[in-house]
Amino acid sequence: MLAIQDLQVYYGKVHAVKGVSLTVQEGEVVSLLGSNGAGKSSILKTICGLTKAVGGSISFRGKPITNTKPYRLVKEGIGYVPEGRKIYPLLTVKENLLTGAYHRNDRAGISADLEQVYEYFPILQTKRDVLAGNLSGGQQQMLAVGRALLTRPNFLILDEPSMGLAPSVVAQIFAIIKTLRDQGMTILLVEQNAYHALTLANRAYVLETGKIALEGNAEDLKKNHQVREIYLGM
Amino acid sequence: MNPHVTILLQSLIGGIGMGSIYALVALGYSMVYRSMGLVNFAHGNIFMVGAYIGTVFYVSMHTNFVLAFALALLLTAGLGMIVQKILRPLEKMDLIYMMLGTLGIGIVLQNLSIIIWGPDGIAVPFPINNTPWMVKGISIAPYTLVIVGVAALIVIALQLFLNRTKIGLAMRASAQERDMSLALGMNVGLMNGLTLAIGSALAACAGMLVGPVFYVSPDMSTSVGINGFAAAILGGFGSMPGAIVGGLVFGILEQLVATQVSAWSEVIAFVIFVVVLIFKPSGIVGERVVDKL
Amino acid sequence: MTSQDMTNRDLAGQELQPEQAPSTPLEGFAPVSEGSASRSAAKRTWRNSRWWISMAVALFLILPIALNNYQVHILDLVVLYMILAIGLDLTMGYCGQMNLAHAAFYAVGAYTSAILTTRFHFTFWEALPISIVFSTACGILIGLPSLKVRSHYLAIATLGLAIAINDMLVNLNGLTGGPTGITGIPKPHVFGVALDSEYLYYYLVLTFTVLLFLLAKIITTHSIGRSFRAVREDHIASQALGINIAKQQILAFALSGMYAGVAGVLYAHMLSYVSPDTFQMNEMFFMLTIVVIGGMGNIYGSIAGAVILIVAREWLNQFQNWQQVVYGALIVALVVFLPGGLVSIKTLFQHRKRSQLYRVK
Amino acid sequence: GSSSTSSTSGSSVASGSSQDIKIGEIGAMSGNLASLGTWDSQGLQMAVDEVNAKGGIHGRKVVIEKLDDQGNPSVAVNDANKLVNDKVVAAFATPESTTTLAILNILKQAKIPHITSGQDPEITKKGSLFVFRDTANSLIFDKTLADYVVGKMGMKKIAVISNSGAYGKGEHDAFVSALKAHGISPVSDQVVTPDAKDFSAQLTTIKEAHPQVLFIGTEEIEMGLIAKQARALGITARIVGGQPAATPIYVNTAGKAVAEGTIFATTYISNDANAETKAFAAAYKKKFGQVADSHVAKAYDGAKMLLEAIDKAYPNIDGTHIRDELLKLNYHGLTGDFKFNDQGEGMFTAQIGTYKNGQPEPLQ
Amino acid sequence: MELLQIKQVSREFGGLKAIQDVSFPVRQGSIHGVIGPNGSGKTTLFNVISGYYKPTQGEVWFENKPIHALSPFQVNRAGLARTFQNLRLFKKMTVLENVCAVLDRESGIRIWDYVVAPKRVFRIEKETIRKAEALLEVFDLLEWRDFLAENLPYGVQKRLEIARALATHPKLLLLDEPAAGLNHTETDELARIIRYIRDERGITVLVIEHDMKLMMTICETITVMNEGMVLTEGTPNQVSKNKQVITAYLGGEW
Ligand SMILES: Nc1ncnc2c1ncn2[C@@H]1O[C@H](COP(=O)(O)OP(=O)(O)OP(=O)(O)O)[C@@H](O)[C@H]1O
Ligand SMILES: Nc1ncnc2c1ncn2[C@@H]1O[C@H](COP(=O)(O)OP(=O)(O)OP(=O)(O)O)[C@@H](O)[C@H]1O
Ligand SMILES: [Mg+2]
Ligand SMILES: [Mg+2]
Repeated sequence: MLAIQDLQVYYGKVHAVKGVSLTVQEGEVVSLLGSNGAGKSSILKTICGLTKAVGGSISFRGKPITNTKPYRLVKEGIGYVPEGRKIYPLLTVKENLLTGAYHRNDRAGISADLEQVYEYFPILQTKRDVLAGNLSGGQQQMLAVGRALLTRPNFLILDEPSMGLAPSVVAQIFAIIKTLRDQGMTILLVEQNAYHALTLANRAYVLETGKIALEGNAEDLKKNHQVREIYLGM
Repeated sequence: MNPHVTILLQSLIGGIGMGSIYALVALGYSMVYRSMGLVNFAHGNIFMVGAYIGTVFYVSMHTNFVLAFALALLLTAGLGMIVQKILRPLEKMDLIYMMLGTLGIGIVLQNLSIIIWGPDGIAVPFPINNTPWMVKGISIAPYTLVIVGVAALIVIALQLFLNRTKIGLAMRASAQERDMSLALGMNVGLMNGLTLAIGSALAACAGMLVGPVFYVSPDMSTSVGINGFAAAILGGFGSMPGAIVGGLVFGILEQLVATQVSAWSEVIAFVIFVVVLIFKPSGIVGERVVDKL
Repeated sequence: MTSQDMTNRDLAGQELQPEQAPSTPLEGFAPVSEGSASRSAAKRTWRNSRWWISMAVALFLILPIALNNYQVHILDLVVLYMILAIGLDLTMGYCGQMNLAHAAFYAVGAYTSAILTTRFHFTFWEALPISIVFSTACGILIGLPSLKVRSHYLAIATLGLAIAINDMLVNLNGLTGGPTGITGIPKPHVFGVALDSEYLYYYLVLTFTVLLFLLAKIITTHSIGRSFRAVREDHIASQALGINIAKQQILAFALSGMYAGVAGVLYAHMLSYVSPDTFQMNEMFFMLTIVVIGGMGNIYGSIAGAVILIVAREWLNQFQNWQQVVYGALIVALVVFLPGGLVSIKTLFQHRKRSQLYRVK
Repeated sequence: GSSSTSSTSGSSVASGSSQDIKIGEIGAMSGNLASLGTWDSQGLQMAVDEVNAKGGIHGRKVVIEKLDDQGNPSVAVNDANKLVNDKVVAAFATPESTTTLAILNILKQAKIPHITSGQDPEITKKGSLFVFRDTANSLIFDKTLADYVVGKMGMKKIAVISNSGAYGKGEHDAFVSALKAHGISPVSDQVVTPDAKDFSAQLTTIKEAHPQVLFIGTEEIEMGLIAKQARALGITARIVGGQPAATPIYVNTAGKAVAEGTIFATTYISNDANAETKAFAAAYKKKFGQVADSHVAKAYDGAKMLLEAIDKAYPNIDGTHIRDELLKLNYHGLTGDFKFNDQGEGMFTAQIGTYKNGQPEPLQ
Repeated sequence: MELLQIKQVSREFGGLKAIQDVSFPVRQGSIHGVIGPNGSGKTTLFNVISGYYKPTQGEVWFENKPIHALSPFQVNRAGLARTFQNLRLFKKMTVLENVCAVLDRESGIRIWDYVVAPKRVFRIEKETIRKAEALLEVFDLLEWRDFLAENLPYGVQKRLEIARALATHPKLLLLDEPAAGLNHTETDELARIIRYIRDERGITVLVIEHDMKLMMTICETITVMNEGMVLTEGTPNQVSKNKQVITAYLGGEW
């Protein structure tokens, strides 16, 4: 579904991604691990067209999408939960959710999805008329996930979706991801909670300073002793 | 009637007249701010250009008022689009850069107008019979009602547009998190173009409407530009009802002070304005603000 | 705790990629120089800058020899506007406060001295400190709203108060001469010599400029400048770290008032004439342009901006009716294409050189 | 090469050969006061082009070095320094009181005679021997007006509204002191700002004082707006004013109906006053496509006088000689007869006029 | 001894009771944790303690003096430092400057010293830099000394924020979700830092965190909040076994 070839990303002089190649198959959950500053978020942003790829290519369902205008990608079916939530602080919770459905025109589908999100995160429903900026950190994170669900993507990119969430909610987020996976959605997941991520994922890549250091089956990686020591703490 | 009461009432009415003009201008500032985060210091100049365009059609080419009005809105909206194209690189930058960029555009517009239309200005006849009604020695100009009416209509239309339509929502969103909006499929560039087009059309609308009250000349923008901005701030920057409230309050304040100490009206009006701001730091109606850390 | 304790994260890179040389946390981004080395580098740049400053001062000292009277007058203005721009940059660029009342402080300095010397027969040197006190007080007063309002709210608050001050200059007829202002402001005497030529006056202004530049330089590179920048960067965090932001903001406005006040006094005695027309919004925006085009938050930017914009303004005179159009377009072009200001030309240039410090693979 | 002969509006660049006689000009061509500078500039251009068309002064062409002061005294001072540096023999500087006051000393020290049309009486009292006013000052206009309104028409209840700008304040002070000479003080005395657009507060106060006459001491546009709003508020008092009331801009702004009957003091009542003004207005219309008014007429007069003085001083075209010639001049111009005293005042009378059937015509 | 006492504190936002009647003490020298579901009022509580929000009811006492009426910078000067849930570094300043800006306060330099005693200014500047470098050294930040804060990797930024807070010489340090966004190794390192702060520097630490593993290992006491109120308080073990805590916060997995 997604294929990245030899991706190069720079911020000014900083070489953040140094020739990364990865693929995501239809219906698969792929997880991206790596310590801080490894370049995970940069890769995701580049897929979404928010950061420019200096070298390499990205194709989505066989179509080249390298450096496509980001606003065209939603229509291709790419949904994105960014790092740091990026909710709209001055819009109400409900308005925030509706921005996710900007490209959609099916009123019935939208309201159904809205209900679905409210069901996942009841707190969002009680707070639907509150300015999102006034939500607590974790509530904002739920909102960011909810908003991405409303884009109803067939390929979902998640950048640390569990950050700042209470353990029970983390579990819930992963349950949701699992449901989505079971419904056939393709997911690219960046997570610091490596245990959860590897449990969920089919395959995973480990990124070190802009390069892929390890890749493979999630189960295999879980057994790799370096991964265990550094990312799983065992 | 007691002369003091007459003076008070008459200046109140004058204040409402000026206030509605400030409100119209304030609406433009607020609209652009709310939907693209831009504090447009060229707004006053665009207001003047809009007034000129309309007036050239209406007075010099003898088109009818409504047509001239429509043409002014359209052409000025186009101008807004161009301005947005020029300033696009500044979108993501600090207030101060946008401020200077728009100031530069303002200077260009101001002086181009002098070159194109000359420095003398054009007097504009009222499009309706403006013989004032006298009520107990107080005179009310019918045209004031037109301005108040239009301002009210615009505020309702804008409010509906921004709060009820998808585009309106997307505009407000883009002003807050640009990248995220792009990722959600919003064409932020186009949206900003549209925003400035609407903002400029609003300016033209205000300019065209006040042409008969003022006198269309290159320097009509200065004080209205500033006072309109102050009005927008006073009401709460970015709030549509705030723009109306701010405009009226500022206009009435100015007039009431003028009855007491005429030469000092601006001094006192601005001092009161600042004092109000100190107590209501985000305006009377209030900008939507988040105070969570 | 030692540094070994905390660099475990490096192990990740090593163990996963044993073939790699031990790497710093982010190879693409690691400084080559160690702390001590970079410290001596800082020392070197300071010595360097001392050398450059001396050269620049020397240049400004001998410059008038090559210039005619008109050019010296313009040069006079250039150094005068450096004072204004530096003062504005301290509040706006360093402390991040929207200060659109700088021209008003300028006016207060100019008028105080004008009134004292023409109506009360003070000498220049007696009037100077009093004027500075007045303009500084004015800075503090107008800075008060900054404790409550920010950003564009503060911009219009200060602008409104500046307009009010200008109106007062017009309305206080008896004292200020009303709209036509005050004429016949005497030239100052230094050691009994009347500075009544542009040439002599130039050296007076230059002296003040150099002194105030040096003061600004110490302020900006030491503790107060750092607090200003902290307030600019994040006033909420600043408070949490014990910085009294109210004090810093007021201090910034006071400095703005002081610098503008000195400039105002020098201006009044240079032209022997003050009128409210000089200190209007256009003047304010001109100063703002100097600061931003020069490069905000950088006093060298203010210097460069003053030189470039004043020379440009004179040069544009040849375009006659079009001059303001060209001027406006120039501002737009500069802001759009060189948002870092003139000083960023240097860093663009330097970036090349500095990038050699980072190992880029 | 110089292009001043062929240029229509403002594009003459002073870079001619050393044979050319260079005069300077400072005025606002941009900014809020641009109209003042433009009028001055066009009047000057007319006169210079005429002289050049006839072969110049003793065969030498006259060129203008035109500088924009943006209405800012600070910039005007730069411009004046530039003119001094460029060795102009005389200057047209400036159409405005504050900028004139700012440059007075510089031109005095450089001994460059210059023509101002600022109306502040103070300008000629600052001890410069090189400043000449090409119009009457406010005191003269307003004394003439007050003499007519009070002395001739016998009006007693007079209200005054003026603005706080340099011109407005000058008008206010001059008119009020002229009234005082008649033993009258205004029944209401209101001040507005120069950029105000609504005057209901001040005008209602005036209305409550029931004046017979309303004196408006502001520039054209504001005067027109005030007149219009005064009528709308039901003020029926006779409107009177200085020079600005004599311009078409005032009539346009106020509207013909409101302007009807306005009494004004001016040096130039209308383009139709006599054969000379008719010829001038026609030539002006041809050149600039605009209707001439008192502003351009006075600039034209000022320029003519300056050129004549240069001509008479020839070949000693230096500041002192030109000044001496200006002082000797007896000039009959479009706006009246000039004879300069040694302070530089040359026009001591004004005429009274009014609008009848929308047309300006002399009273008396 | 109780360093900080929170006494029946409530805070409302337009009708919404973000925290209600919260009381608990923080013992001198302890590492005290606060946990609770999202939106249970933990950050709000921090904001009240650090002076950003005035409590609608109740009091906060620090070293037996009330501090709830003080403004944030006064609270800091009283000996409380905090970090923010969303990092708030001085982005356009270097790492060194970030720390120096904080140390400057104790230097006692006044504006007139620049004119009357520039020598002193230069000397104290040198001292300040030396102190700052010493602190950076401790936090292993010296290699980043001259980098702009915004260019640092996230983990380093977090470390810098803690270092910067310590530069104010607090007696109590409030940390709001310091481990969010860190991976396992980095979290371990953070645990070491927190212990070091308490053990070597004697600073009491009050920490909010959702990473239960971290909390279990470093905290002596944990206060659990729920819906703006204190649900329970106890040792990590007690808390993690508490039924209510499990249903409200931990979920089935714990
Ligand atoms: N906007 C930017 N400007 C400059 N450098 C940047 C920018 N964004 C990221 N970087 C740098 O690029 C590198 C990769 O960053 P990225 O955010 O992709 O890492 P990450 O793997 O997502 O880390 P984290 O776990 O902290 O989210 C880092 O060194 C970072 O400092
Ligand atoms: N300024 C405010 N205006 C309105 N509501 C607020 C404000 N600040 C906080 N709240 C509300 O108060 C509640 C508590 O928020 P708080 O940020 O304290 O939660 P938290 O415990 O820190 O949660 P998290 O673990 O998600 O960070 C939330 O429901 C939030 O929406
Ligand atoms: Mg990331
Ligand atoms: Mg929180």
